[in-house]
Amino acid sequence: MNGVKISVVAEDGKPVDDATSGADGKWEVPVPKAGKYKVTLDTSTLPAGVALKFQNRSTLDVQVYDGSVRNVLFALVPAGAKGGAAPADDGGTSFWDRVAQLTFEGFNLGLIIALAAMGLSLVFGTTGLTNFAHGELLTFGAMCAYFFNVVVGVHLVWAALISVVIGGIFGYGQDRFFWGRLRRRGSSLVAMMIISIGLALFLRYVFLFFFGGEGAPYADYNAQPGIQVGPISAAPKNFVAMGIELLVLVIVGLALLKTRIGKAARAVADNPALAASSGINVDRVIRIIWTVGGAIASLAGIMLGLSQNVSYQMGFQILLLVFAGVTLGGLGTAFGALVGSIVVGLFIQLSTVVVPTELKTVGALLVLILVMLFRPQGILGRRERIG
Amino acid sequence: MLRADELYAGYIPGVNILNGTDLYVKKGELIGIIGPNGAGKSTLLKTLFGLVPVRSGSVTLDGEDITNLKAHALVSRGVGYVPQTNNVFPSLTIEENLEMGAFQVPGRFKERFEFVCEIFPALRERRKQRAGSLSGGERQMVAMGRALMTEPSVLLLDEPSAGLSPKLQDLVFIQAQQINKAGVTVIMVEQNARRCLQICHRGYVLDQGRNAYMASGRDLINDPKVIQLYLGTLARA
Amino acid sequence: ACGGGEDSAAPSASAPAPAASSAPAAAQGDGVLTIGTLLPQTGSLAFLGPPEFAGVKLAVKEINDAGGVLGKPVTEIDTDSGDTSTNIASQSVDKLLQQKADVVVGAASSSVSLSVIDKITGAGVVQISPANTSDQFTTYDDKGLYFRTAPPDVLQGRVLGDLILADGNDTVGILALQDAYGTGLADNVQKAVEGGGGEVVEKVIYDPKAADYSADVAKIKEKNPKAVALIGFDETKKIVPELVKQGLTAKKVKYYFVDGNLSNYGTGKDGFPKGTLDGAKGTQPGAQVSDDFKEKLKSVDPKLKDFNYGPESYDATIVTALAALAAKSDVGKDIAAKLKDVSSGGEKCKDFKSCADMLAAGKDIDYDGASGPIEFNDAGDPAEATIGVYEYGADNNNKNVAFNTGKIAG
Amino acid sequence: MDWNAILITTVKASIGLETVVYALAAIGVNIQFGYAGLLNFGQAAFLGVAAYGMAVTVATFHLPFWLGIAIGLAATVVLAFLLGIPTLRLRADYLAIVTIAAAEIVRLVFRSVKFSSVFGGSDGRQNFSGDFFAMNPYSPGTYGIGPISFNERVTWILTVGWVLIAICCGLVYLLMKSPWGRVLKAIREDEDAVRSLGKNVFSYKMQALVLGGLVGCLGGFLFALGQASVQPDLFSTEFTFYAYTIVILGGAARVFSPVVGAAIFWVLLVFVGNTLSEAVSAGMLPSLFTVNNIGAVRFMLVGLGLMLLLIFRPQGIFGDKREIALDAR
Amino acid sequence: MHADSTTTRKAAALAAFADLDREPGVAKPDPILVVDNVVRRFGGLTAVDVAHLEIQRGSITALIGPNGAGKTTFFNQLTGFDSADEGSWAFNGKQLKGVPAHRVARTGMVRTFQLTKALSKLTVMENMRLGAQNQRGENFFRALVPGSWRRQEDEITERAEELLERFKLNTKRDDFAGSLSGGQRKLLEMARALMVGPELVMLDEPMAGVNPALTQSLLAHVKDLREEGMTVLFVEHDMDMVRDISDWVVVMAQGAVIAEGPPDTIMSDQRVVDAYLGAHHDAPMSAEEFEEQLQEAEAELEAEIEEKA
Ligand SMILES: Nc1ncnc2c1ncn2[C@@H]1O[C@H](COP(=O)(O)OP(=O)(O)OP(=O)(O)O)[C@@H](O)[C@H]1O
Ligand SMILES: Nc1ncnc2c1ncn2[C@@H]1O[C@H](COP(=O)(O)OP(=O)(O)OP(=O)(O)O)[C@@H](O)[C@H]1O
Ligand SMILES: [Mg+2]
Ligand SMILES: [Mg+2]
Repeated sequence: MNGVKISVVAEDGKPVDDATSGADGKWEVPVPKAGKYKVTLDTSTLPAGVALKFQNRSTLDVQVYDGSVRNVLFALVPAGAKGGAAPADDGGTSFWDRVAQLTFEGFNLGLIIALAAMGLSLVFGTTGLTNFAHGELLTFGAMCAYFFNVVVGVHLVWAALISVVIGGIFGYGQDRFFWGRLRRRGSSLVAMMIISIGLALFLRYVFLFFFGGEGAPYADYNAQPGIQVGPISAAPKNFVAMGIELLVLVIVGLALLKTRIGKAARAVADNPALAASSGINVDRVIRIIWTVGGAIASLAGIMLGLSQNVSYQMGFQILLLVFAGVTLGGLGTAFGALVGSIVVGLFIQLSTVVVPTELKTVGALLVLILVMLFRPQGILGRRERIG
Repeated sequence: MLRADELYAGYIPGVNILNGTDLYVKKGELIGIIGPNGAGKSTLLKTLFGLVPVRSGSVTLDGEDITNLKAHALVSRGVGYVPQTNNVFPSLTIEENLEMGAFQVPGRFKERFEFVCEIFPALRERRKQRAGSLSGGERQMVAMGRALMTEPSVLLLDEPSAGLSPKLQDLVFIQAQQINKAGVTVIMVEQNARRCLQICHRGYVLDQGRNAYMASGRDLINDPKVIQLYLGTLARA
Repeated sequence: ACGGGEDSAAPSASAPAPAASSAPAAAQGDGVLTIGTLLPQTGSLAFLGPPEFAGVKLAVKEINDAGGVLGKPVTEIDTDSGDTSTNIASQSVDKLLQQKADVVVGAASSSVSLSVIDKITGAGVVQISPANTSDQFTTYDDKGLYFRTAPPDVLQGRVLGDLILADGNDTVGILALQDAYGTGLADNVQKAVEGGGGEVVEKVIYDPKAADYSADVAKIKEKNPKAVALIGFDETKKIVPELVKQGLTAKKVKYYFVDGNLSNYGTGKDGFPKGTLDGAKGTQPGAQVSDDFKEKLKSVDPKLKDFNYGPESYDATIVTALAALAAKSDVGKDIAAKLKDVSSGGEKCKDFKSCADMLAAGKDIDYDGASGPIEFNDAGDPAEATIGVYEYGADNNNKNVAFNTGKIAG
Repeated sequence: MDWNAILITTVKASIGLETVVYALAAIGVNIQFGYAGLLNFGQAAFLGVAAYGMAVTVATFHLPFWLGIAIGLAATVVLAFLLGIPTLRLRADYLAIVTIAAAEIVRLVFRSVKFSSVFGGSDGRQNFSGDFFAMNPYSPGTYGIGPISFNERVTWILTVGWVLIAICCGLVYLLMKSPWGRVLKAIREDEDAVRSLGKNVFSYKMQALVLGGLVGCLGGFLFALGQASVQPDLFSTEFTFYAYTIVILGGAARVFSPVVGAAIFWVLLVFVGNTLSEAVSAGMLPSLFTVNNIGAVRFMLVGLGLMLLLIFRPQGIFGDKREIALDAR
Repeated sequence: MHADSTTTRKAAALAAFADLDREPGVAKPDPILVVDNVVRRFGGLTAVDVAHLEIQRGSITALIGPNGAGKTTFFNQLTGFDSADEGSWAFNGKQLKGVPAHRVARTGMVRTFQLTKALSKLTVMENMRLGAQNQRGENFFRALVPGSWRRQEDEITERAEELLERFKLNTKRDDFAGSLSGGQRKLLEMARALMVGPELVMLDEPMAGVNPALTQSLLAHVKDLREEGMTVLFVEHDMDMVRDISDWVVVMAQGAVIAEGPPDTIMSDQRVVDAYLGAHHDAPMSAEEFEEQLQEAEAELEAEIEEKA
């Protein structure tokens, strides 16, 4: 913008100098020393059809420091679109667009939480174990996939498949060589819960040891450009991931409700001794559940890694939300984990409409407490009979 | 067919509940076990069924040693068991509870389900209700029904008639005898001692983890000592 | 077992305690300069640990190669600062004090430093942090024993804000980490931008432990700024993809980075796709880290990839060793008293050996380090700092484009 | 290897500030969980509100120290009521999660930039411990036996801490032997049965929650005063986890278990950490272990240690094996 | 035996019942508990629907009915463990609807549970002591001063010892309640309820699973309770027991009260026989009778199976 007049006045009111912008719209005023200066743009010298974007700011107080150049900017817009904050012109989104986006993100996050919650709820459901090391199962899966994907160099899809299998084996192994042994020794559930805290600590730092403290993305699909679907912009990987998550959740949920082994799992959850008396091989059922739980956790970890990053604290950081999801849905119900987690996901994202984003977790957790106030047994849970 | 020799077993380390209990059952027999509360009757059944570890002594089934075998392994050998307490899966529906009973023979579920519902029609009406919300008696029916889902060759019943209405109590005893007639060996613990002793071939009286008496059911009913100590005189003789 | 503390609390008459700052025996000079590190091995800043440890290690090695301090080799004791969620730092300090550390290099996190500053300075030990940028320390009552080699956020914020304006961005969105570092820097950037005629249309403070950042980005997107300043650490690796996903690519908005996340992301297996950061800019305090120096750090820790705060740690160690030389003592208070002297006003020197030689020759020295001019003011903060401006290319790696040295006060 | 330093720091850790703080927190947990069966996983929040209540009063509003203490106590009680009213009706496992959530809410609010003018954001608050140390009866110097000695500040805070622990232990001992404690223990077993006997279960649970919170809150004060600074992340869920670990380590529902558990916990942490770092600097470990990852190894070992302790002594140090046998599934 | 000593109260109770109508909901001369229109539904199922019921003070009333008739649910409503959908009830003239369970117990109406609730990790003795009311030591502040509650505790212990002796649990005094057998738990539960010192004690199947000999001696105890002025309402399926001790019998079926009357009358009531007792309730049977009955049943079954086929 050429020929616009700018004047600079020192703090004590002494004019320093004037300047006129050059062809590129730039100007420069040397000042004698550090201090405060007033910079004024003479609006009358602005060419026709151009106005200040922030009209009331034709004069700026500028602090200039020793030895450095200070840039001052007068933002200009075509006259007519005067005043106020920037209107939603190019690419900016309206409030409702943001709500739509947040709703989508809520489902996106909710489904990942749900997947993690399903694994947790399976194990909790059958053995009663509140497994605080579940987050580390997620991390394990994500790191396995990272290893195959980034270190070995297999495509992520195959790496994920392999890791889900390994996650299953890991789950199996945990029960076979660890939890199963403890169960047989008659460890109490509380003791096992604390042991799981120890295990979580152990595993988390094993991951730190081998993986390091920094997060890292997978080699494929990282920073995939978003596509616009209606008001929502999302990366294609999000849609695929959500599809897979929903599919797995529904399959596992139905399996738990309908298949023989699923019913057996619930039976074991209710009363292991009676289950054994019915001819159910309790140890085997639990082992299957651990295997499936481990595999699902692995998948959840990979999905989390895909949408976020792989890091040694990833599972631990999401664990509280996973617990919140399971609880909100109703402990031990097949689809409770799904429903609860999605509610958690939605509230995390949508609460940012009213609260600062740094407090978004607070929004979701408050909802958990409120729901518990009115439905102490969770959304899908059932009340126990007394007497 | 099933025999236990010199059984010692218990829950808390160092405290034996069973102190050298002996028991044998011939094929096709119906055995009743009675005794005061806390005598160890339930413990005996649990021990036979592998739910309480045997400390010394042995349990054999058809001559084979089954001491400390896992419960589900016994089920596949044709042993069935109805526990005294906690005998249903509360979060499963009635139908699913029964399905669990037929866990090892899923193919025969339909047929057996019909059979059980014949006996306890109340169950058919409520098949979709969760067992956890059932009344005490209804639970007992489910528990009994669950054990009848398989066709066991030995059936261990722990107070099957407790909590049932008189009408259903009768039914249970009739069923027990009928099952027994069909060739199933039945061992039954009962507090409804008279009824139990009336139908059983032989009865054991257990006291403090030891067999105090063993005789035919009819002899026990009329044994004045047994009457005084265990049966009481309440029911009109 | 209750109440062991009070019955064993019989005064065990110790060295006559100085009245003002009661330095217990632990820190009294034993002739060996002992440098303790309190740097993150675990916790949320664990990824910053390796370069910092390497910096100290390298410095100690060079000092000892040059003959040590007071005729004895310098010893180094490494401890973990963790983060504030475990109370590791406090235990680590106990250990350092027990082992008669004279100087504690650390912590990386301002919050952790605040939690132990009383303990360290109370024991008469010098605390010198390579990475604390919070304004709080400037005014903290630290008995004159707290120093830092990283400049407070003010200068960088000023330079970054200026840079954003200079690039013609009148609307700016800020995504800042919720801690002393992030919010402090964000405030300073905002001040600079708004003071210069731009507008910060949205300032989103995010929780570093959040499950994801989509809502945070959506909030920025709603306001459609021309530039986005990303102020934080490792989370940036998650935020950039989120920006890309929601359509705020580097082509549409201009990204600005800060020292915490100005890494070479690359296009490799765990980097971003080519061009993701093309044209993005960033600032980082400190003179350009020469490849030579990077190589030296790598010789200490071959696995290093990033070098954040490595030079600052190095300088912190060297400058305290010089101060000890100048004070001819390894007592914390004496070192602290000399730190300002050796860092300013005198003949410039750039490495330990030459500085030490000059000191031995009785000259007044002014140490200029790997991270910049190193000059302490009375508050123990750097009085002057260099801020480098960097620009990313299509390969997602950054190159220096300018340096901006300035006084912090003013 | 400087074994001397390792041993001294370890012994000091066993009676040091952290042990005191964790012991108090754990005594509170023991009342709530060990005796009353309330799986309150929000204990950290009680310490947090107490510490912040005091710190904010003194540092932000420049009010007197004792008022700060009063406000801290009041805040704890208020939190207990706020937390208790919606959650005490819940089943144990629900309660656990909801209280974690509540504690996280408290921490996140303390941490938030929005309220930083009051709570100080992630840096928290400093400059409030002056009055406390002004009361210090010890003159400057070090106190202790031989190398196990502390300076006058630490000695003062430890004295207060251990006196408080002794008082709390005495309180718990008296209470749990009384009919009041009996009702609490009964509630742990079966609320409905207790209700049918005419006891106001909710009220007792609330009393336990408040009492446990208040004991924990003393820990919060000491923590803040001892460090002369409060920070939100000190009061994260991990803190509560460790408090539970300590209770179980010692044996739930035993008077002294939290104290012994806390000492074991910190001895383990410090001993392992210091031994490892000494070993690394002495070059005694394979080159795989460096300063950068030795911190991780330390927590690995601590995790492992906790697991092993509980695996081989599931009832804890003072626990009764017979009780464990009762609730095995 | 005991029977003789219990005559006075029993006579009084019987006299009170003598000329009442034998119909559901009949008014009693001195009701301790009056129930009106209590309804509880679970989804589509109406578990309880009692139009009007009165319980005579100082009597032993039995509540019988087929499984699932709603007896336990009815107890739950009355004692505040579950909230009724509709209706009202008054105990000693005091409206109790909506009153929480512990208050109900304090007014003097105490119940036991059908599925026992032993407090596993408390000893048997502690279980008993817990039952006592108005304990000074149960107040937080007084608990801190042992002197203030010691004496009372000793009295309570003494009372508990007596009851335990009665219930043959004295040998288990210091064992954990969790280690009791099924029947022993029933006994403990009942003894504990009596520690409360209630006016009306509501026993849900107290004798299921209890050894017959012991049942008999406990019956004597229950009768003593009546002598002490207590009112007893109990659910039971053991007809011998019902016949032996109850003064009045209320029959429920499908949630509603279908009949009321003295034991003998009720047991010959055809509706009750059909719904509840079955054809062969009159024990004992001789072996021959049993055989007969068996064959009958078998024949019935076969017939049915044939029908199906
Ligand atoms: N889980 C357990 N742990 C410890 N001890 C137990 C346990 N179960 C039962 N006992 C003890 O074992 C003894 C026998 O119990 P058991 O259940 O076998 O008695 P029972 O003969 O079946 O009595 P009932 O007729 O009352 O059912 C009892 O004294 C009881 O105290
Ligand atoms: N929470 C519940 N949800 C659904 N149905 C219930 C619930 N509680 C009870 N019922 C049903 O209500 C009916 C009445 O149950 P209740 O337990 O009162 O019977 P009852 O008379 O005590 O039987 P029993 O003699 O077998 O103990 C039963 O059919 C039962 O299945
Ligand atoms: Mg039994
Ligand atoms: Mg009932």
